[in-house]
Amino acid sequence: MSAPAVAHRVVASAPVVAVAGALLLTTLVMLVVGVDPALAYPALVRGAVLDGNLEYTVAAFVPTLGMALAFALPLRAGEFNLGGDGQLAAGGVTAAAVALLVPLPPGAAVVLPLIAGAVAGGLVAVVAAPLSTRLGIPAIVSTLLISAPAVSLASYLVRFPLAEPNTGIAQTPPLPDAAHLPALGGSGYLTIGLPLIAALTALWLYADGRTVLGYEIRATGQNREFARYGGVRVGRVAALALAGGGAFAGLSGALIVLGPPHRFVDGALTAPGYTFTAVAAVLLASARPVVVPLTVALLTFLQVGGQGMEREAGVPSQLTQIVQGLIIVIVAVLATLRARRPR
Amino acid sequence: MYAAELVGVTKRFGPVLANDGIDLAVARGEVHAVVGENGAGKSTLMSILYGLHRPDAGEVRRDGHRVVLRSPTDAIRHGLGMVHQRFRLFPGLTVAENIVIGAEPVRKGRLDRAAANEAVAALSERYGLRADPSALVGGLPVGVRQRVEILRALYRHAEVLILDEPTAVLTPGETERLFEVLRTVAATGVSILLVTHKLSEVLAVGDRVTVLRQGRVTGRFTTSETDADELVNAMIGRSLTPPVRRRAHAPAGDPLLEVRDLTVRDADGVARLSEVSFTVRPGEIVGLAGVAGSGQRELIDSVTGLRGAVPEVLLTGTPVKAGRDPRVAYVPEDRHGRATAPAMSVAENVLMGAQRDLASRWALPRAKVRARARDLVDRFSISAASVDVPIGALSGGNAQKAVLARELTRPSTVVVAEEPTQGVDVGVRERVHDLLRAARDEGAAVLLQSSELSELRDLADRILVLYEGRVVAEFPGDATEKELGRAMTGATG
Amino acid sequence: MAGVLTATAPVLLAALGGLLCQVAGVFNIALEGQLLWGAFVAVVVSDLTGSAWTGVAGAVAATVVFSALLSGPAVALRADPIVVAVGLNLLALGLTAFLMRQIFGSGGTYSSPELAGLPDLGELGLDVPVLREQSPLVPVALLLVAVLAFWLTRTRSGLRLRAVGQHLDAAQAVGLRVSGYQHGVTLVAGALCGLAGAQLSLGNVTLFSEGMSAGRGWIAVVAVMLSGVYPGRLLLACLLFGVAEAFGFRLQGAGLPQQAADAAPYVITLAALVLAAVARRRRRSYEHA
Amino acid sequence: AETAEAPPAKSIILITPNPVGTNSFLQLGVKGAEAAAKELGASFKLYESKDPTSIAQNVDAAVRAKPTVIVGISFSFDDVFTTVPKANPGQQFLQVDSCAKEQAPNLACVSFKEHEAAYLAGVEAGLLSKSGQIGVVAALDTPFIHRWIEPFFAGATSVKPAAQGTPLYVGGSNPFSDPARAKSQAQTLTGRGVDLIAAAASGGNPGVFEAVAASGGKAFGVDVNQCALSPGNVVDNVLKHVDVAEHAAIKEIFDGRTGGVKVYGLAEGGVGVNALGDDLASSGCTVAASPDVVAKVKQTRDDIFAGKITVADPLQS
Ligand SMILES: Nc1ncnc2c1ncn2[C@@H]1O[C@H](COP(=O)(O)OP(=O)(O)OP(=O)(O)O)[C@@H](O)[C@H]1O
Ligand SMILES: Nc1ncnc2c1ncn2[C@@H]1O[C@H](COP(=O)(O)OP(=O)(O)OP(=O)(O)O)[C@@H](O)[C@H]1O
Ligand SMILES: [Mg+2]
Ligand SMILES: [Mg+2]
Repeated sequence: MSAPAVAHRVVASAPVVAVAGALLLTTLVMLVVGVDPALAYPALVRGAVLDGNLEYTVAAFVPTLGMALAFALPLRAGEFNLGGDGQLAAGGVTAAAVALLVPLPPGAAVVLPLIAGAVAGGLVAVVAAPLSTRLGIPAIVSTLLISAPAVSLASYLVRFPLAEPNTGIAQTPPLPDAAHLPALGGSGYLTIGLPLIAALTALWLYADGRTVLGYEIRATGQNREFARYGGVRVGRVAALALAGGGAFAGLSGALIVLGPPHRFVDGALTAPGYTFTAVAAVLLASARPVVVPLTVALLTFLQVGGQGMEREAGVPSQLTQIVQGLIIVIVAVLATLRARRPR
Repeated sequence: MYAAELVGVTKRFGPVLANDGIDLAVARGEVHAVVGENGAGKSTLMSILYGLHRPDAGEVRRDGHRVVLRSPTDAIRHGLGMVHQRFRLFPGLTVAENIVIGAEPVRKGRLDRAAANEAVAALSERYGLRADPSALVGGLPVGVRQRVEILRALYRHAEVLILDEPTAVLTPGETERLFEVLRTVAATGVSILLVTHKLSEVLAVGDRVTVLRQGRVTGRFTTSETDADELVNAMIGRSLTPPVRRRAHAPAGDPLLEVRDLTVRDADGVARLSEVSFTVRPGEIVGLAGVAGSGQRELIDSVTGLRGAVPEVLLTGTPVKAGRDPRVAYVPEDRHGRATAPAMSVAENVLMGAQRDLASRWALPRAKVRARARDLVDRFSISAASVDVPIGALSGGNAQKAVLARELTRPSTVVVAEEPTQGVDVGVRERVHDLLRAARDEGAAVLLQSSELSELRDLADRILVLYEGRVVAEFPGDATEKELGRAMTGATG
Repeated sequence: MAGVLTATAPVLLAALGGLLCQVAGVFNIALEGQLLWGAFVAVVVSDLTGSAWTGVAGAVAATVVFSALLSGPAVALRADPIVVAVGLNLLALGLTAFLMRQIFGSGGTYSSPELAGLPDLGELGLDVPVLREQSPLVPVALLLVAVLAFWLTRTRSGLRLRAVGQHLDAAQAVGLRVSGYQHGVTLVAGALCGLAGAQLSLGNVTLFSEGMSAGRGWIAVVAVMLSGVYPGRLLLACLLFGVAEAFGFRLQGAGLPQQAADAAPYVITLAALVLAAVARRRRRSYEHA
Repeated sequence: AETAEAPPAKSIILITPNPVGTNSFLQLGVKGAEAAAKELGASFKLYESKDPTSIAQNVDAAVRAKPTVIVGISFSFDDVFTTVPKANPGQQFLQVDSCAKEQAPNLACVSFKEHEAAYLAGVEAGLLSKSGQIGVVAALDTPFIHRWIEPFFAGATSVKPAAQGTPLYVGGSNPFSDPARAKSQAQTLTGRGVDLIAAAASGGNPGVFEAVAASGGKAFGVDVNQCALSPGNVVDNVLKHVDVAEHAAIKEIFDGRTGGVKVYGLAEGGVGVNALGDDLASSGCTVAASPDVVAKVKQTRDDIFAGKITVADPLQS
């Protein structure tokens, strides 16, 4: 292929078109409201990757990716898990409780709360499985309904039994040092959460494509009757997938809590909206699991960069939301146009 | 002048030339059959006539005038109607609503239910297509659903009615009734295009036949002047070898499948099966006949383990295991609903059931999965672009061969086949029958459920007739269709 | 009871929009954003013109326009409606807060003695006990439940709408303009969310506050998922939520923690759902077993 | 990291724990820092955070920008301001409304005794309530919010021992900006005979005012004078002069007086009620029409100064 042809390919390729389209519209919005794009864009990039901000972007990437797996894994089995917030909070508060209440030797002091958090998240999620397979209540409804009480419960626990005395907000006391996630390098915010979630993502991708369980999960998601007919125990597989998703959410909660500022602060897990960012990322990846980390990275980049844009270029936070909203819509549209083209 | 004509129609799907310069003309009041192998291009051609596909070349004419059909709406406006093989009905609407939709009677701005019901009642009366106008379609048997589709087309004043494999899902009785209807309808001047794989039907109801093969017309016949052999020759380029009823050895040994006094009740306590008992021995094919809904589904689900552990069902002497008993190979009737996951690849579809055997610990190497699939594709001569294409993209016959390939290569001793040749062409049908016979000859016990009596007679050593959940009769394999038909309607004696 | 109706009205109006979309097979989870947008425009227009009814009209019109941002990508271009809705909810949040600063000069809450709210029915001469203190949009919402039920079952367009939602291909095959219907309902849902927003910001209270939709659109989404395509059930679901919420307030007054009150509507709804499903299961026949 | 442009000679960066939005408290914080910047000829930047992680990120970004002072509002900064000032001894920090547990010498703190003002409002409520039933509608049940609740009830029972107090919390998905739900809560209270409600629901306060207006009761505002928001329906406000205190603290830091803790109570003029203000007549608050109540409030204040009354701080219990 000649060089111009290659260039043409690249320019016409979907991601480039998506980004270009999103940039164009965003620039238009900026111009309309009187923000100088020449200041805003560099600030966006700086806010996300330069000046030491990459640390935060990566730090935010970790729970978002965790939550993306929490949604993506059950989705492979055909179950919509929209209850990420509840699973996240349950995982976080459980991890905090274990770290605070159980005296543990170093090492176990980190590992056990993480496991406990994952288990708690899994338990919250798995409730939806029998409701779906036995009672026909779709997981998309039940997970959403279970989420709110789970968040309330976590909030109650940190407000009363686990609360730090004499402080203004509902939060647990700081967790013992032994329970702090080991930091990566000299960073204050990068912890072993990153390699852990990266490894788990790789594991999931591997399991999804190349293991018996992954195959059975996908078969269940593609055609439940087919899987049942084939001898797959679909009720169990669906429950497993939901539990696995919940465990990812719970683990994300635990990772947040065991990372700086090393405590459960009421509302801090749900306020950033990881759950729906993750849902959007997974849906953007449109059923191709390998793409999920990339779409998560894109949305995290936008969110963290947006804060930088706000700080440095004086772009108000509201505008940041507008821009993000537009970009998500545009990317969604371009994703379908791309999917349609080969036809 | 012809009621409808396709002139020089060509249609490509990527590399596949589905239709290649096809000419087809239907006269007024004629029943015109279209036959051909799976993938010959029949559905594509009909879809073009109904505005679902645009032809790459060629044109459509109605009453001699060229028409451009951009959508079914255009086709309907030009007096075309179509009954799809996979029904296009709204399960949550009533029969009448399904029929009048798109051209509803309205009074004072409101939907005129009464008028709709009346119109539908009148129409069913006129063509002898009985259906309760106020029943919800979702709960109706397939035969009735099909009538609803036909009524819909007639209600919209279709002058050319296209039916794509209408009999594939019907019982012999229903098929007979459908043919009567088609004759009645044709007598009123409506032209009928009938896509089918069953040559007996073509000869029974068609006036003329067009044969397609690999996207081209390979024969045009007047039915009164042709016979099955000639049609088969045009379809597959050779004659069928006459069925061999010869068996390797007579059934002997302990039964591999034994059902003792099986009664199955639904949640309301109504018995769907009552005291059913039978055995199938190694090297034996037992046929299962009966009108739809006589308990076949419950029986087969019990035998395969899909209804859970049923102590009354014994496989090689021990009760069937819950879930899916690995001792049973099972070819289900519902190709897209149960037998395959249409969006998954051919390789992953033929993997089902063998995934644990192929795995080393939990790992399921893709190379192994593909290699096994390629092997099956070769051995069962399945035509697929690659083992990585979704199985839903295969033609019906090839998908069916893939299902058989998967099931018959299981290490199982009992084979349950449910409508194994539904919707497949004569060539594939022959191949499927060969495979079932081969399984029998290797000592498997085969339970064959089919609504096609000729199929049962071709294959089975014994035929059990189910009626209202009971085995009401048992015949030898060479029983006449008349005998079987009588038993199926519950006539004793 | 009166309080329950007030709290239920905006949720119900938005949910009616969601239900229409569901009937036509469009999954609309942008209700939250549209509700917020409607609430904002209602206050802006009412403030500018001094008339609450112009505010309502403005909210309806503006939210229809906003909903085109959903119908365009999701219906015409077949983009994933969930992703688009996530984007739109974010957009509405940012846009209202941003425009608020542009128009009123400050963020936070805008209220003003001059801002015209919707009148009470009592003031309009309808002195019926429960309705006395409600805005006229409350009976409108209740009426719309009946209207919608009638429309869906008794009219031609209603029938076609249901058909589109039940089987897209079949609807196409009988010659229905599928995307036309889907566009239509998405825009009508926008109008209903506009009404819902106006009821929230000019009926329930008379002010606009950033993010004041506060999850009501999500509750509407849940209500829609609970009730399938039946407006009657939708009314019940929304009322159940309203009653459970009021019950939660009572619990708080009786000394239970706030978190219990927050959880109450969800727990009660889930319990109702499970009970209904268990009852249904008892009645279900063999078919799928 | 390099800086794109040289920072102005003097600059102030204010970091909030949440988006400022409808939060009148944070709005005051912004106002105070802006006023200080203007007076001192410094530049001003606002970083709004979303959650603990973004607080930390904003603090680090602020440290990189090297302003004269970095201001953090609220107890949400307790953790970061324990570590970051120690790590950056050359940088001045100011924490408003709370103080890090281990205070570095380069961290100054300003905190308030809002419970004293709430007590005074309670006195007014006790005197003005006809039913003897009073209430509070607060955004969320957090410990800090109780500084507005128990002292309010305590003030009321000090003048009317039979007074009954009920708190309700807005809660829900957006507790700080849900006027409709706040209104419902207030209606729940008025429905039980409560005639005076203290509003501590941030963006929800106007909803509380609407509810009391409809029921014939009255309400108290919070942080700033909210009497004009709903004329004739607001008795008085639990004022917290965050802006004034912050302004003063920033000025001191600019003048080189760094570190230390300043607690602003009634005596320091950091908190108060409009009844004690010189501009009471023009405040729009209905307490102006009850001179006897105003007199009692003044007397109570004097008693607090004199140590005759000690207002219990719920956070210290
Ligand atoms: N939408 C499509 N996209 C790509 N290929 C298609 C499409 N529709 C049909 N084909 C291909 O065109 C060829 C003709 O298919 P067609 O469905 O017309 O055959 P048919 O005669 O109806 O087969 P059958 O007897 O199985 O129903 C097949 O190879 C088929 O795979
Ligand atoms: N997107 C596609 N790509 C390739 N082949 C397709 C595609 N869509 C349909 N086909 C093939 O085209 C044919 C036409 O589909 P249609 O819905 O008419 O079913 P059919 O062939 O009549 O039914 P059956 O497969 O049950 O015999 C099928 O054989 C199907 O496998
Ligand atoms: Mg076909
Ligand atoms: Mg076919």
